[in-house]
Amino acid sequence: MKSLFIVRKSEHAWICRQFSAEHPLLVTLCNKPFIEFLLDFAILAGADAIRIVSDGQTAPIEAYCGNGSRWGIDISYAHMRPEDDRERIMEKNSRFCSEDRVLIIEGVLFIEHDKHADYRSWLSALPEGGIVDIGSGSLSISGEPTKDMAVPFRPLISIPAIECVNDYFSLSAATLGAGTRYILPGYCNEPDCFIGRNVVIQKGAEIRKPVMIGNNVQIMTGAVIGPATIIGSNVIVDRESTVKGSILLDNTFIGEQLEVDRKIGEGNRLTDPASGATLMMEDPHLMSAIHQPADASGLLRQLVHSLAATALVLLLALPWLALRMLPAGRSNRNIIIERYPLLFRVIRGSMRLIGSRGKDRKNSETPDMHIRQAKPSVFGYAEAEQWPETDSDALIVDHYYTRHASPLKDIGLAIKALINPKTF
Amino acid sequence: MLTATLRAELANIRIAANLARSSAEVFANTHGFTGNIAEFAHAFELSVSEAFTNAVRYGDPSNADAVVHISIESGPGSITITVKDNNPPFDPAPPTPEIQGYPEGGFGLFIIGKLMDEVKCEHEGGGNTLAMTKHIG
Amino acid sequence: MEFRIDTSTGMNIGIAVLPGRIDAANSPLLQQAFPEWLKKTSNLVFDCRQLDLLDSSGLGVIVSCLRKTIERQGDLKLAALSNRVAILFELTKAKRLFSIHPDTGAAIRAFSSENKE
Amino acid sequence: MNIVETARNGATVISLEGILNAAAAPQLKAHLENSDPASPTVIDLTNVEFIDSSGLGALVGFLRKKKTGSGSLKLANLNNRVKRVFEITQAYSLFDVYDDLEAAIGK
Repeated sequence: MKSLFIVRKSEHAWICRQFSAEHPLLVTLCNKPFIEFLLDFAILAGADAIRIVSDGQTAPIEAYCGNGSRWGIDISYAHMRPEDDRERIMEKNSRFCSEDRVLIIEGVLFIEHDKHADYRSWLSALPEGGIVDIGSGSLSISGEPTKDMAVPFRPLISIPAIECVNDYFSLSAATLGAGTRYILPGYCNEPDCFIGRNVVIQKGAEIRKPVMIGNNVQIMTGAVIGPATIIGSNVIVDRESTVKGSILLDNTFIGEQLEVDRKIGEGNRLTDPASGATLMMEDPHLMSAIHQPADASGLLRQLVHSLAATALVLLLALPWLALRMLPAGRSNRNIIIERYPLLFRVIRGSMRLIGSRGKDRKNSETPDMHIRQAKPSVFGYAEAEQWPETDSDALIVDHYYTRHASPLKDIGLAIKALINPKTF
Repeated sequence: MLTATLRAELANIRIAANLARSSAEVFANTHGFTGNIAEFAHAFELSVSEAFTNAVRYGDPSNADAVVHISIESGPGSITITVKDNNPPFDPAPPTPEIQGYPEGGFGLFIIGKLMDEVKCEHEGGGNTLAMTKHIG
Repeated sequence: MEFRIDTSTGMNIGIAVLPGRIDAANSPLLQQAFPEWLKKTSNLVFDCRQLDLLDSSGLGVIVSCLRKTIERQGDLKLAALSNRVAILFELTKAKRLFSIHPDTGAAIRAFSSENKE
Repeated sequence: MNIVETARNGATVISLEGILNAAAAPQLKAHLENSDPASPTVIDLTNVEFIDSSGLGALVGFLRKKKTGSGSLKLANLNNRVKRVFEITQAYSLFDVYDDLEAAIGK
């Protein structure tokens, strides 16, 4: 059997507004992207090839699911127009759909299934046509039944609608509660307790089942997690905070001594699923505005950098030329000679002498405006401080100085950089 | 570093694009790239094709000696392909083309921006330099 | 910040209507005004129907107002919290400190019924 | 770039083969100029090795001409590389894309 997933942008619009995931089908339900639940069901139903058809971007799903080899099936992707109906979509994908039974999953819906049930024989005996239609989505089958026998039993299947954030919330909670029915991520040493990799639970913290915790999570002293709580990856729950009956999606920080009860957290946004109200948590440790140095200090800093660079240009003009002439000299070139041409840019003002080396510039998504706006520089702060050269350490030092930059500090660092034996 | 200088004419777009693709393939194969190599190479093939097309299209048609310089530079974790022409400066940040209006062009830089991790555009010495970088790992 | 005294229940109940946002910029104003109000009465209601944005400094001031009223054997009740502000009170456990009412009328009635007991 | 045009079931089938870039776009444009704007047309992209924005521009221009001439244009058999360009530019929202030539031509 084959399966066709029809994904319409308009039906998922509210999910995109609510969650920051790259694609609505990648929003996690119980720490597992939504699409995986649909894939699991289609596979249990006997599908060996799945095509995802959308009137929007498919690249994010493709990046996640690939060609389906992870599940041992074939996944392909196709596009449609927003106005296409099911018949038109079948026609456009007729090579995929022809001569076979096709299970069609359309719209936003979750299929409550059981990984132990036999959907295969049930579905192969079902007549052609719709199985369930719940408004926000539907399940149907095309092609003649492959066998005529009566179904020995009707496996457990029910399809709750997902039309608002509260539906999503209660569905997540129900899925966690019925953990043994689904394939869920994480180590499962005991029922109702799923814990991922690299999870730190500090002394005095308490975990109450049922609970699911993702990867790279820190739970600080005195924090209480659960019951009925789902925590995504890269989450910190700071000391003496309580999180119960809640969902914390990836990259969430919960500050000290807070009580999160029946909420959805994502980043610094907290949503109350019952009312739909949201609150931005602007924690003083993470989110407070960073003091912007005044313009006068910026000019002064520019002057410091330009003067120092001019001095270096004059000082090093001869050795640089000498080394350029002699090929033999190239092997033992040192940092300052290598970067000599860059000094002119400092004088022109398009670079700084000391600053962030900008190794992280490729990641333009960084929320730190100051790092992004900082000018590139000839020497990194880490180099000036003779910090160990590992990339991640150097990055931290660079971040620190970009934030705490001042003319006085620059002078100090310029001197440090110049007396650094590695420079010369 | 590998450099090539090609006459700025339509027939050379393919040559430049092929050069970019094969270089990216070799780079990916030799630097432990774990993703889809064909896709990685296609990104460069397409980007260089777009960049070269721009260089030809916005060049002076009366100048038969106009050339485009291509240089390919690879580091341990990244490969950069630079396309340099002698044309008047262009706007490095064009507006995103509105597909519903059926535009027939203007997608070049937009596509490059989508495919590359880093795009650097400079006007120096009476020409445009477009440096396109992808990182691996 | 508007402040008035309500005597409809035979008690002097001070009602203050809080502005749309209380943050680090204007929370000192509330802190300065509050002792004046407290001289007139120690039974107070903060009407929060306009209040949409409250940060931790604003919350701190409201909690300190409560502490001052309790020192004078009075009470500070909150009325008409928006969903968003209610979440903040719940999150910080400040909800447990205050008696919270759906509107100012209910808060005033609560004062008089407490008085009878 | 090879362009082969055949008539099947009252539809015009244009099969493209090879590289569809700025060098080939004028040839394709000129060919499409001469086609009847009112007749249903299917462009078969099976053998397109490479397409860039110039090639896509030629297709979009043809589509616009079809829309004004109330004819239909369908695309068939997009391979992964072509699909990728359509995805980046969101050109998929303009075209009717079929995975099978026969289905695109219709019975």
